[in-house]
Amino acid sequence: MPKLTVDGVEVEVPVGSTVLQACEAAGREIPIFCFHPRLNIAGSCRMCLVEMEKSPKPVASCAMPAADGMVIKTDTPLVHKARRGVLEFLLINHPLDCPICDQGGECDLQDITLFYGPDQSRYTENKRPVVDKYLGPLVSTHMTRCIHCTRCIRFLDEVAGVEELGAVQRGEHMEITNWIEASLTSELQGNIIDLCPVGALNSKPYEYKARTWELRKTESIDVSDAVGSNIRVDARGNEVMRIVPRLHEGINEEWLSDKGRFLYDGLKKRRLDRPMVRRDGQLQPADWRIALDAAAARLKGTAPERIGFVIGDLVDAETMVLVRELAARIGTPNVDCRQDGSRLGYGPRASWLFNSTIEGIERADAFLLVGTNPRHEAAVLNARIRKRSRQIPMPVGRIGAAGIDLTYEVQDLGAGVQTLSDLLAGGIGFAKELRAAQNPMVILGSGATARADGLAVLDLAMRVADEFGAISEGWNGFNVLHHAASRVAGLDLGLVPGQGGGLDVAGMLAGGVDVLFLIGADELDLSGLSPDVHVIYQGHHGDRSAPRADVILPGAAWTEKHGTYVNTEGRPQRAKLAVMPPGEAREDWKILRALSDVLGVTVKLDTLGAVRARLAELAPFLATPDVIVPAAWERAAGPGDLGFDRAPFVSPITEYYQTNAIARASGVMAECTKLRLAEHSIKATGTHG
Amino acid sequence: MSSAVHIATRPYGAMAPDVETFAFSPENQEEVARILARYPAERQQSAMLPLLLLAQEQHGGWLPQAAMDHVAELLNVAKIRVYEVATFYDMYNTRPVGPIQVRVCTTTPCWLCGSDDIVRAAKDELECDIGESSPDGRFFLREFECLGACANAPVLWVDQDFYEDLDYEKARAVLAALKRGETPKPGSQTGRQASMPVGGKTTLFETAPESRPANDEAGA
Amino acid sequence: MLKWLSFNALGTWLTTRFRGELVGQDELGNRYYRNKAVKGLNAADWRAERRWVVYPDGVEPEPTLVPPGWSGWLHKRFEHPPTVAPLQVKPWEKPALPNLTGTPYAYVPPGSERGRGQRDRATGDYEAWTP
Amino acid sequence: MLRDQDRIFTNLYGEQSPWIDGARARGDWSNTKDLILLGREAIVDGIKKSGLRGRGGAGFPTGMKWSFMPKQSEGPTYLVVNADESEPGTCKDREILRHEPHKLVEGCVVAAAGMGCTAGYIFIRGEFVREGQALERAVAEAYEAGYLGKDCCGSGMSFDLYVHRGAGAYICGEETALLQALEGTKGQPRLKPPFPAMVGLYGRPTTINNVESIAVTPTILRRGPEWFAGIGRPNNTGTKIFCISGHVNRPCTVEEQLGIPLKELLEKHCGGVRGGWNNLLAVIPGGSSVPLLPKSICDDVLMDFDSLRAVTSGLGTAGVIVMDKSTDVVKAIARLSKFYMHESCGQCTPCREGTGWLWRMMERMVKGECRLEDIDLLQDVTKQIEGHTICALGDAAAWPVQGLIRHFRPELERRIREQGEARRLAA
Repeated sequence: MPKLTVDGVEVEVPVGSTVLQACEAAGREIPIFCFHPRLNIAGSCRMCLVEMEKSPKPVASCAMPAADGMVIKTDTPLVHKARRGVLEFLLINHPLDCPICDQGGECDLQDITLFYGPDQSRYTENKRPVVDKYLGPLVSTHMTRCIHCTRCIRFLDEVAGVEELGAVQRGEHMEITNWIEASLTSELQGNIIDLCPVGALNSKPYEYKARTWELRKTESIDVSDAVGSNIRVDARGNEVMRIVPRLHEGINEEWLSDKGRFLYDGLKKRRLDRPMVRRDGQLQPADWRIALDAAAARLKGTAPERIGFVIGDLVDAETMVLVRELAARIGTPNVDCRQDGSRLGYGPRASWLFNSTIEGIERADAFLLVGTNPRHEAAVLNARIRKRSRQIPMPVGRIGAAGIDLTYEVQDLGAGVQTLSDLLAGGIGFAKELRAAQNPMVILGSGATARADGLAVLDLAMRVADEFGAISEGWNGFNVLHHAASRVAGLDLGLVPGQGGGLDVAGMLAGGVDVLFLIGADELDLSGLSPDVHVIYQGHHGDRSAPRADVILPGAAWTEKHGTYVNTEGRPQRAKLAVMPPGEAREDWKILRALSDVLGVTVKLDTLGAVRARLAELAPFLATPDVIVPAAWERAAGPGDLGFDRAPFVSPITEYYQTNAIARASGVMAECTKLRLAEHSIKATGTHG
Repeated sequence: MSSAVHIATRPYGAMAPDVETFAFSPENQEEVARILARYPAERQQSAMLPLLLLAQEQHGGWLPQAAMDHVAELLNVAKIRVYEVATFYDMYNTRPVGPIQVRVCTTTPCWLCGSDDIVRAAKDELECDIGESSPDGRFFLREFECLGACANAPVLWVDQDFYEDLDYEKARAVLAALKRGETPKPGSQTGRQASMPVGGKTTLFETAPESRPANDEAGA
Repeated sequence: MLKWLSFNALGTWLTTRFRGELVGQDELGNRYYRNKAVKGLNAADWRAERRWVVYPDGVEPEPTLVPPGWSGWLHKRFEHPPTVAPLQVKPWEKPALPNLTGTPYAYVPPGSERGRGQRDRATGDYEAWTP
Repeated sequence: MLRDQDRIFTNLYGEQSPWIDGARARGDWSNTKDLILLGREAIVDGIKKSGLRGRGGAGFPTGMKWSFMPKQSEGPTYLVVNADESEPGTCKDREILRHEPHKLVEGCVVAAAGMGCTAGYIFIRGEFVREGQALERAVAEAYEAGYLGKDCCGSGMSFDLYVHRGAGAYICGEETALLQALEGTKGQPRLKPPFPAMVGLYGRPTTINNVESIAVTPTILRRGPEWFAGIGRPNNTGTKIFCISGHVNRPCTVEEQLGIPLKELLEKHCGGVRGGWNNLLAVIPGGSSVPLLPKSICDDVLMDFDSLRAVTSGLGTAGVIVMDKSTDVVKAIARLSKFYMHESCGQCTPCREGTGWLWRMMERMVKGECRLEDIDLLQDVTKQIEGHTICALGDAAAWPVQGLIRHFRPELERRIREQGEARRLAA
């Protein structure tokens, strides 16, 4: 542990620290631009210069390794002069357009100039013009503002794994560009907006829409995937203006996937803002009383076992508690939270959790991906795997669709179940590598479990985990990667048809029920549904299911209610209300509470606190926010004689930007999809031609 | 090895057009293999600079995007890395220019010795401005930073050869010869031996007595 | 006649009565006056003379009801009243309108709730789904 | 004056064959095997004793640099020769590359023996096409003669040498930028530490030396370090190739001893300053990156590292640029500022932004289109660049301007005044 003296204060820092970290440990703030703790060191902005004894020149503290006996001074005339000088240089070619710049108010250059910079310009030459670049529909550029910190380049190279930005030309003509004027292809590109210390890279959808100081900031959780990224919802009035990530070392570090960041414009489109009831074959607006009565009438007039509940992917745990209570009171066993047809949910809790935890990825040393495309199913988590693969040389095996670039090196082992059982039998070379690993990780995606033989695949995968030493003292390397934000909470609450007779989604759709109650369930194919089935849809978007509904009960989207979401690790987290639901829409658990009254089977949960208390009763491991209660390892009971399906595993996500009702309503996401498809067709012709 | 032969092998007499696809010619393939062999197997990216030079040579003096993409593919690096390199170094041209590249050194040592005249001579002879290609598209004229032949200033660099010790007339003569498709004698245009002092050397008599000039005045 | 008794109006009435010289009357009944030519008192320049209008009885005084020609004369943009030198009207000029504030014809900015027709989109608006 | 017998580069002017026969005739490759078999310590000690200082500009003792290479190392270690000679005013390496390439190749072998390098790369600037071809031929000849490869000169040492052409960037003369270029990326200098001796080419220990530093080593070892140390002045020993350009009667490249008086250098070898010594205005003594010297200092300054440092300049690469009184000295320095602006790699802020600012201000200074205070501003900007950059290019851009202000401030003021006067008259 090197000991240094910083401004007379002696500090001890871990080996491998930089002088900058030592200064911070000593309570000294060092201004920085190019340095970012999660990226490689560039050392190019020269803002962090400090004086070091025995060095004739000031040194860049971000790049200088801390060594024993260094004497650092951060508050000398030399340092101040260096900082002023660097800032003056940065500002001579920086347009002073702060009043119209989106970064204004949260700009590093503004802040640092205020504290360390010169108060007036001595530059009388012309400023440098730079042509703006096209980086796609998400990131807008104002390249004259660029200070060449190269954070964006480094992020895309290192974290996102997509080498698409670079700095061309040299000297003062250096420009950050992608050269070919095409959109970036990363699912994490939005993060370069946050990384940019000035207003050179801005959010295109948010551009010129609001100033930062007007925004009301609400902490929330991303529901676009099951990672549970921590986000902050910035709203003005009753409008969500943007979504930015929050720091959570255990989940998303400080990144956020593009879908989570940019789908918010979907919150303003195709909204269900008033109850509707189908009359004369037409859905017509109604008031709550009429709609609830209509729903209740059908529910009451139907035998309980002919009623089915399906829960969608964006539903909060509180709502699910009410569903559970209501279904129990009505007396129907037909409740399913797995609209993709997944077979998980029976047996031990460990069989549906990401047991290693996301942070645990950084301890793993071998990966086996089964039926999953983490890049699309959980982009941020995929970045974590990439991070690990950059730390140590690491084998990654994949069973499932081959050829998809996951931004790290992957060995394609095979396509389906056969490969998995071959691996278990040791018939594949990869088995040796997996066995040699200390902390191997098996990641089972829904491409492997959302099939008829899902339970058998699960059992096989768990046997693989056991066999290859993924389960040991202090390490559980068996992981299930979900892509639906509501899934783990649903499984934890037991919202699956009991093995003793309830119908699952497929059974309900195949004519097993007369009344189908859909709670935000939009990923279903209702085309085959008999026209006699009465569909009650409760949700926030007029997406795939609403047109088929007979009664629509408008609910709240996730930004419009207080809700608990459990991520794929089994970590409960709370999203807070940021804006009010539109029109007459209401929070979902309240709708169900009201419906229970009308049905005459009152669920006596009248406050959010009561609902949450009930949630804690039903699933004690979800009681404390942000705490993962590890699930004990236990192999699920054998699935019996279910045969294997020889079909290859297919990732459930075919179009990354279109995986939920909000994203499908979003214009930004639609544009991204369009571009991606166009690119695919170009690539296709390119290779064939 | 002379530049006339060299220029004749070029595929384009005038400015090379942009192309959709690019591949190294069979004889250059061998050169590519030779270049790649110099570097460790896992460090093939090292060959980027020479390969780009070769591609530029093959394509008549400039690098279309297809050529850069081809090099990226060959070396298994991201395309943007190639674009970065191609725009960083001075000797690559990423826009169409004439195949015969005339570079005038105008840095201080050459400027002191009259490089302004050389620039003027080049403009007059090639009928184009700095940074432009000549009207017939065969020549590309540009200013270049120090070429490292300061004792023989001013210097003109055409393709592979330096033309040294120039003045306005000599520069025009060199360029006129090039325009006619001839190859002027490279090196000093005043007939001096390398960077030996004009009029005879002042050192190295004992080791090479046979080349002692007659009018030795240095000893005086 | 009694309303002339209010103090301000009395002054105007007196001035008009003793000093005023009627110049003309417009179609709405407004009557226009200027200082009587009094020897030694009148300024040499017409721009210095006083000019005023007296609105007809029983009508709410409304300055914007003064027609453009007379308005110009009152504000000394023209030397001669429109009765002497009629106002030159360009073909593209619209007829003058009085102040419509407070009337149903008053201007409403686009998007105002009082406007006729649809409200403009504002931030915070959402698009409802219709089947 | 140096005796001809003590000159190392006897074919500096290319009067004899540069190829292997000519080289052998000049004594190269005569007992290379013995030199290799001296062993690492002896070679490094010999170089240390000779007092050889790096000929690339910084003047760092070569022997000490060699001793930084780790003694034990798994895997390859590299020798990289910096033949990216682009410093304005410098043309010494060119003569070695085209007329004495075998001295360089032999030097590489000896240096590799001294540092235990397994492979070497000679990074030659792309502009030197013919020189590169000459060097490649010399390397091929050396391979053919068994001087390179698995069993160098029969000594059992394995050493491969490759020639790598650059593509036109002054910054690649900076050692870490050179490594970047050699690795196939943009030549942007790396942060130090780690130094190349620990993490260099391909992340392996690497030593980067100038062409001249390497090329003199076989002769030093052959004739004995004492011989080399006996030439020149203490701490500034040995011979050096000087390149004299600009306003002298007979510009040339010549090998001389370190510590030769500038005046003697110019008068003996270059036929004196154009128009006589009194017509001298200023001299840039060591390539463009060092501050210029006015005539008063030139009168008696000695050409070596320490003497020139004492007069706030430097020996640099020993590229002497002479300017007589007809020179527009402001314009000459402004052109250098343009050079540095053009060659800045753009990586770090002070250099990227500052060099452009300097050039623009210098251009105005040339015409006098500025205020008197701008001279102080100019000085301040150079101070803001100097010492704040990753590599030395920032310093190199700042120093010529600082030298100009230090020695020619009255000239700058005169221009500004005259321009102001002219403007007043016009108005």
